[in-house]
Amino acid sequence: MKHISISNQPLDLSHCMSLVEDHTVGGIATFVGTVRNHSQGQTVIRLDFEAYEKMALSEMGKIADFALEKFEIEHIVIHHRTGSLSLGEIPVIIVAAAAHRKPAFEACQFAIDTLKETVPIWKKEFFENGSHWVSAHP
Amino acid sequence: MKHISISNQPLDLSHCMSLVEDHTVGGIATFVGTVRNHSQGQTVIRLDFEAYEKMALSEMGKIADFALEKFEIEHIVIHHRTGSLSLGEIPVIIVAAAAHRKPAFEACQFAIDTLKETVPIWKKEFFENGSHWVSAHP
Amino acid sequence: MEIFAFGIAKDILKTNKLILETDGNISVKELKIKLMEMFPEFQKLASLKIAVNNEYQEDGFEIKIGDEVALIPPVCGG
Amino acid sequence: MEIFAFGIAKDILKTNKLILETDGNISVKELKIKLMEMFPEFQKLASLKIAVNNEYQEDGFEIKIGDEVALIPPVCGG
Repeated sequence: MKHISISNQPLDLSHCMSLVEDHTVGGIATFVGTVRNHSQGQTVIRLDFEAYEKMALSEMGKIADFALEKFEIEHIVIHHRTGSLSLGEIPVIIVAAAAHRKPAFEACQFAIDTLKETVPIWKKEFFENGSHWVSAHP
Repeated sequence: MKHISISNQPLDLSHCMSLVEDHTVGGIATFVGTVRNHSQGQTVIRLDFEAYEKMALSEMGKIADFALEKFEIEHIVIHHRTGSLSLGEIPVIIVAAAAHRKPAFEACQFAIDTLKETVPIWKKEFFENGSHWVSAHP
Repeated sequence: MEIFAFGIAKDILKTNKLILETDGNISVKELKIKLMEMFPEFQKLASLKIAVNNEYQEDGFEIKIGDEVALIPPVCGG
Repeated sequence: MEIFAFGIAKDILKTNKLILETDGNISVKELKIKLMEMFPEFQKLASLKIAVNNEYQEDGFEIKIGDEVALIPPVCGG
């Protein structure tokens, strides 16, 4: 099963874990992104995330479908947050559940790596004296 | 920081996540083991875990120290449960927190792989018509 | 043609929806060239992709009247 | 010498603590041979390691009076 969502409300790891509860599952790998206080030597105050929501959900769904097909996993959750996030808040949660741990890890890493490449979501970093869209310029 | 524990009480992922809260952290990889209902074609009813507790804590500490040294991570949590576990219950939680996701994943996988090789903990599987110590015989 | 813009593309256009006059159909490549002429800031981006009806499309793709078109500057989720 | 046993080793010995008479010090290898003679079931295990004072020790290690000795059959945590 895949569970995809984009929300401007705080993400909840316990909820994501409950979505993959299943007695055939023996290993659950997760990735939780958090807003950290530094980026390329500058002090970060907050991050804003903006999504092209319809397309982002579609691309997240493609990642989940591909992961379910390519790796021996039973369930995958991809939840992304939008809006303004403070330090320590969670922009993204990935959960991959499988009978065995190796495919769970592989699917989880594949999902976060691909999400960062293909899903139309943008991140603006706010520093003490300015802001910029991350990765926009070479 | 490392956080190591062996307990006969239910493990709590939210608690483990709270141990690595830190504004320098941008990515948290976790592995949660769960008791699944089948093993090599047989239906599992429950698992018993037994630990040589002092030595197991020492070996888990070595894994954590090595992970903190080898990978660029800030924190690692290794919690293991003992006693009798029902389907869906959690024998082990690993949490690795880092500025970046790659070392977090590497440390998390290293920790669970090594735990299964070196930490003196034993698992007895109970089926409908019998039980056995897992991996005891070739 | 209505074109949705996100992230830095929205800042460059100073709007999240650009109305562009076109003579009938236009390819993704033609659209990119037109935008980079009108808004040279787009030339400085690490990349600029075009999505049509929620799918990335290559340069040769023909955009039709009524398609949902969006400008996708470098993404950075997670 | 007191020897702690866990997992299937406990089942084989039918106790979690074996008292073994030894003439002074004994090596890890000598201990293993002695145990496999006394309890042939140990020969069927995938492996049998010896921990002394909470550390795995190789065959050549000399166990001293008062050391904490434990039998470590194949581990299977997680």
